[in-house]
Amino acid sequence: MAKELMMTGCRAAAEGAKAAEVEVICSYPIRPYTAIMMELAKMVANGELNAEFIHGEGEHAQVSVVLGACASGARAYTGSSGVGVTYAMEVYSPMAGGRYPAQMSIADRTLDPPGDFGSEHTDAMSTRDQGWLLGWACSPQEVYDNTLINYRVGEDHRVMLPQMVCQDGYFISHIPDKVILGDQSQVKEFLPPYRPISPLSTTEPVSHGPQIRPDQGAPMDAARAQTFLAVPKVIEEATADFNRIFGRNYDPFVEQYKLEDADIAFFIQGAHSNTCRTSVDRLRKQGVKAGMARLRWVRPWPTHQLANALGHVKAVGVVETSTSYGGAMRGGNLVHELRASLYDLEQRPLVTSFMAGLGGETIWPADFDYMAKVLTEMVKEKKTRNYVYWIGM
Amino acid sequence: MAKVHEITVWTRGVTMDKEGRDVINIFAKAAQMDGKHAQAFDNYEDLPDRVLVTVRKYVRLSDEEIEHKYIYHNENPEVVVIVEPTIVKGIDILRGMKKGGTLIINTNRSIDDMLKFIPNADLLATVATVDADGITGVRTVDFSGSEGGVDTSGIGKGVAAPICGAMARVTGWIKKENLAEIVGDVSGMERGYSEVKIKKLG
Amino acid sequence: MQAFDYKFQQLEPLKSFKRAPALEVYVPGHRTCAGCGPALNYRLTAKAAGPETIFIGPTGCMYVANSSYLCTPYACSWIHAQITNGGAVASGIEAAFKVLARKGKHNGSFPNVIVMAGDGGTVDIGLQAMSGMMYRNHKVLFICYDNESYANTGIQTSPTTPYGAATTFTPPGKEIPEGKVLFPKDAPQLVIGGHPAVKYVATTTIAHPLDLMNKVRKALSKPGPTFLHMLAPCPKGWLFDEKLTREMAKLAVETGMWSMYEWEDGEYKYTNVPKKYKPVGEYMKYQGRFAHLKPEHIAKMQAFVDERIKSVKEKIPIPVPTPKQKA
Amino acid sequence: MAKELPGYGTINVPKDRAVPFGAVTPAPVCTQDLFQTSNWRIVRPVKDDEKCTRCLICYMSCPDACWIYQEEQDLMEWVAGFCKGCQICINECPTGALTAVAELDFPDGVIRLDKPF
Repeated sequence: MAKELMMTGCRAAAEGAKAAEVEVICSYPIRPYTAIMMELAKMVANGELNAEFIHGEGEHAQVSVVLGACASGARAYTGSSGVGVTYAMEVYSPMAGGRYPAQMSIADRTLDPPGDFGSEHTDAMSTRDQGWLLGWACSPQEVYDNTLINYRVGEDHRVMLPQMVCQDGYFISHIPDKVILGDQSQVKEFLPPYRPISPLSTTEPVSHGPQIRPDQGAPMDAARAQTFLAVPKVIEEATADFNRIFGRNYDPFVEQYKLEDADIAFFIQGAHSNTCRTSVDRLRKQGVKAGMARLRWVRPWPTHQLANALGHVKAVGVVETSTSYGGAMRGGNLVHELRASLYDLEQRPLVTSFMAGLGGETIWPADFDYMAKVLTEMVKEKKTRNYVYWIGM
Repeated sequence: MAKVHEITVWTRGVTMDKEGRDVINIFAKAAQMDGKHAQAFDNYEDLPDRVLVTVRKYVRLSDEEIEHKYIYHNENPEVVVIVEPTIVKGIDILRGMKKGGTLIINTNRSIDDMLKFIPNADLLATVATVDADGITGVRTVDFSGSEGGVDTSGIGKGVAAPICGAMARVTGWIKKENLAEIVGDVSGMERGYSEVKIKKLG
Repeated sequence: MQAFDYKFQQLEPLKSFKRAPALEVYVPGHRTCAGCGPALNYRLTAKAAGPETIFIGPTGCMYVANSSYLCTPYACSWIHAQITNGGAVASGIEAAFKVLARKGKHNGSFPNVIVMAGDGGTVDIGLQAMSGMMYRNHKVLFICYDNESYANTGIQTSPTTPYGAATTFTPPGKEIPEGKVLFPKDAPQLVIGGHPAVKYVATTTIAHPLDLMNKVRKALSKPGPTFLHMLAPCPKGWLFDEKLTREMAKLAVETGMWSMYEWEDGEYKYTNVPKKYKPVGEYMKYQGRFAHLKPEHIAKMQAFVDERIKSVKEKIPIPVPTPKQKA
Repeated sequence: MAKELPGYGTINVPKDRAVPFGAVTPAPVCTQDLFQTSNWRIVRPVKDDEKCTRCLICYMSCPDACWIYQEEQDLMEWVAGFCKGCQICINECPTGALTAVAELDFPDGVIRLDKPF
């Protein structure tokens, strides 16, 4: 029986991993994701989960361990935060190139210096070009759901790619919220067992990852690019199945909130979308036609879906919780890709970037009011005055 | 595009790698002294070289600025130089050569003996042999100049010197006088120049 | 946790060359140097371990030279690891087979999991992953094929490169005449000193094939992590005539540059201890990497080796003298 | 938004350039035939069956597994296709049953490998 409980995003991620019956888990402590592993450790110790729980000697080892496990045919799970995510950087590309569909659960944390436990998306965003599936949840419920959806998509033989399931540190990872846990029969119906392609084996020996010549590199890259063209369809199928089996209502790529008749829109991902949603309601009451587009997948990036969702809006404010120092708009990462996605529209919305929530700072309802004011002025003036606004600065 | 002459040098890893590298570097330097444009480089895929593996070194030579420098291979060599003669048994050394090419081998065996191992010798207009090992007997080994470094042990002190002498005589593309300013073993170079055996093929 | 029979392989010792398995698990057709010590090391190890083995190959010569252009010589399963993470990837593989066996998804005998790492992948950049694996008690054999340099990148110094060796990162010059000035790390002692889960550590060389194969088989028959340190002379990096590869390993033992021993459950057992050690110069004179050394440098090396030999002698139990019987 | 948006194009890896999925290849069986190494050789070992005692030291010394003991005929067999000519076996043979002979003295063993390794 499905049951509703109050739990944090960390517990929800662990519940998702348990529901997926992960087989090899590799841990290393770093705040704020640590509780995911604490919860899993209890489940293994209690015999609720038949898995190997390995204490990695660092994040680099964590990803390496799940690489080896996944290559051997086991469903593997790990996770990290902040500088832990970047410490493992070397192994992301072999993981994706070897087509090992393990999962990494990220609770975001600001990169050093100085040590800051607050949430910022730059940690996982900095891995976005390594060939992993990457996306953000906006609630503990969605963390649980994304854990299952990501395994289903990543392990699909049309995909076979590792996945990063991200949640904001503290806001999602540490604040309990209602989560409906699926019944194991629902999980079984949705998520088939992991079927590896040519795993390491004693009966059918294989070589994983031999050297290639430069002229063999381009076909390999092309094959991976081809895979990413196929991923959206798999995501659509998986999301539809998930909605049907678990009774949810996800848009596969972009949550569209009151966008139909919106003049201005916020483009956002992760936890702050909840404050944004209520702000949209408040702004609407004040007569401002606001809306919100919430991104669920950064990789693959839903170019067409965003163009369709936001094409009719007059001004879009990208609420960024990541940094891209010296980048084209001097803002975060999302604005570049959103602007590029809208470029080919006949009538493009005006786009600016709002640097907000950095270092884990709260984004207040009043901040959204201010952003709405900026966007409304842009609409009035019919121009983008600044590429970027630092909220509160 | 300017005409680019391609010279491919075949040698063996580690034990004769430095000598092969010397051949291309000396040849290119000598050509540059005459105002020609020349490029000399290791085959990147052959690195890191292993003891006795066949490895390739390339020279590209032109009267004008070489427009396209970023290639991995000489596709159509006009001149092929074999630093270690056994290589002819195991590799199609004339691969990509157009009719009328030149082959220069470091060996004390006869030209006809060597041709027995080259089924596509009809591509050749000229075959030459030089007994570079007999002339100097020196094979320098030095890794400092590999991977784009600079050879600390100098240049042209071993079999490369007579081989380059022979190449100057056979190709006519570089001057012996220029070689004498570059190589460490000038007399070895001059002996290579004068002792090279040349055969013109029909 | 409940005891579970993972069907670990038990490999009997080999009595002679003729009794060694005829099957080649590391087959010919690879781009290693003519006369490559590490390749011989790989071949003998694979032969001893048999086909139900999974090799983890961290980056190094035994990755790049062996698996060139999608052709590999491993007749058993093999996976590339980064030079950094051989121990960690092996941990994941071992753990996966354990859980798959418990869940009935893998029913055959448990594979021999062997990391074949170079010296850099063992005691330099790979040290952390190796140590983590050993601490966690994974049933993995970690082999260091020691060719005493980063050979694949063109012979750069590693922590096991001996004092006085010329490498492309330690070229001898006016200011630094001896080339390498540091003394090497001691890989097996690093393992023995700090890893209580490890019950078996041994050293051997490619010139002692039966010893090597039996140490591999013994290590694989242990239920936990094991470590083998194998001297694999490198004709390119050490600059000796490639036909002398085995000769170099033999001379290393005869001069005390290398000691052959087993460490099992806390006890040392030394083998091939020469009655009288040859001077280290006998070993160094064949190798171009030492050609620039002056007598004072060789003396410094001799002193270092003498010190090590002393500790070898301390670890060999003195035989209890038996009283002569009166006629 | 009347205009149609661009697509992502199609990617077709030419058949002759295709690489295996995830760079996973099947393991070789007896030899890696795609990688013959006989062309590394300058000399080859020639054996004298009279002097050979079948001690198997050559077999245990070869990095390239180029000596095989044929039990039925009680003979050592040399693997010409892969011997790199390192001469370890010649150097190690305790009875002098092996000698090095220049490869160019033999008319056989000519190969024309497509990719020079």
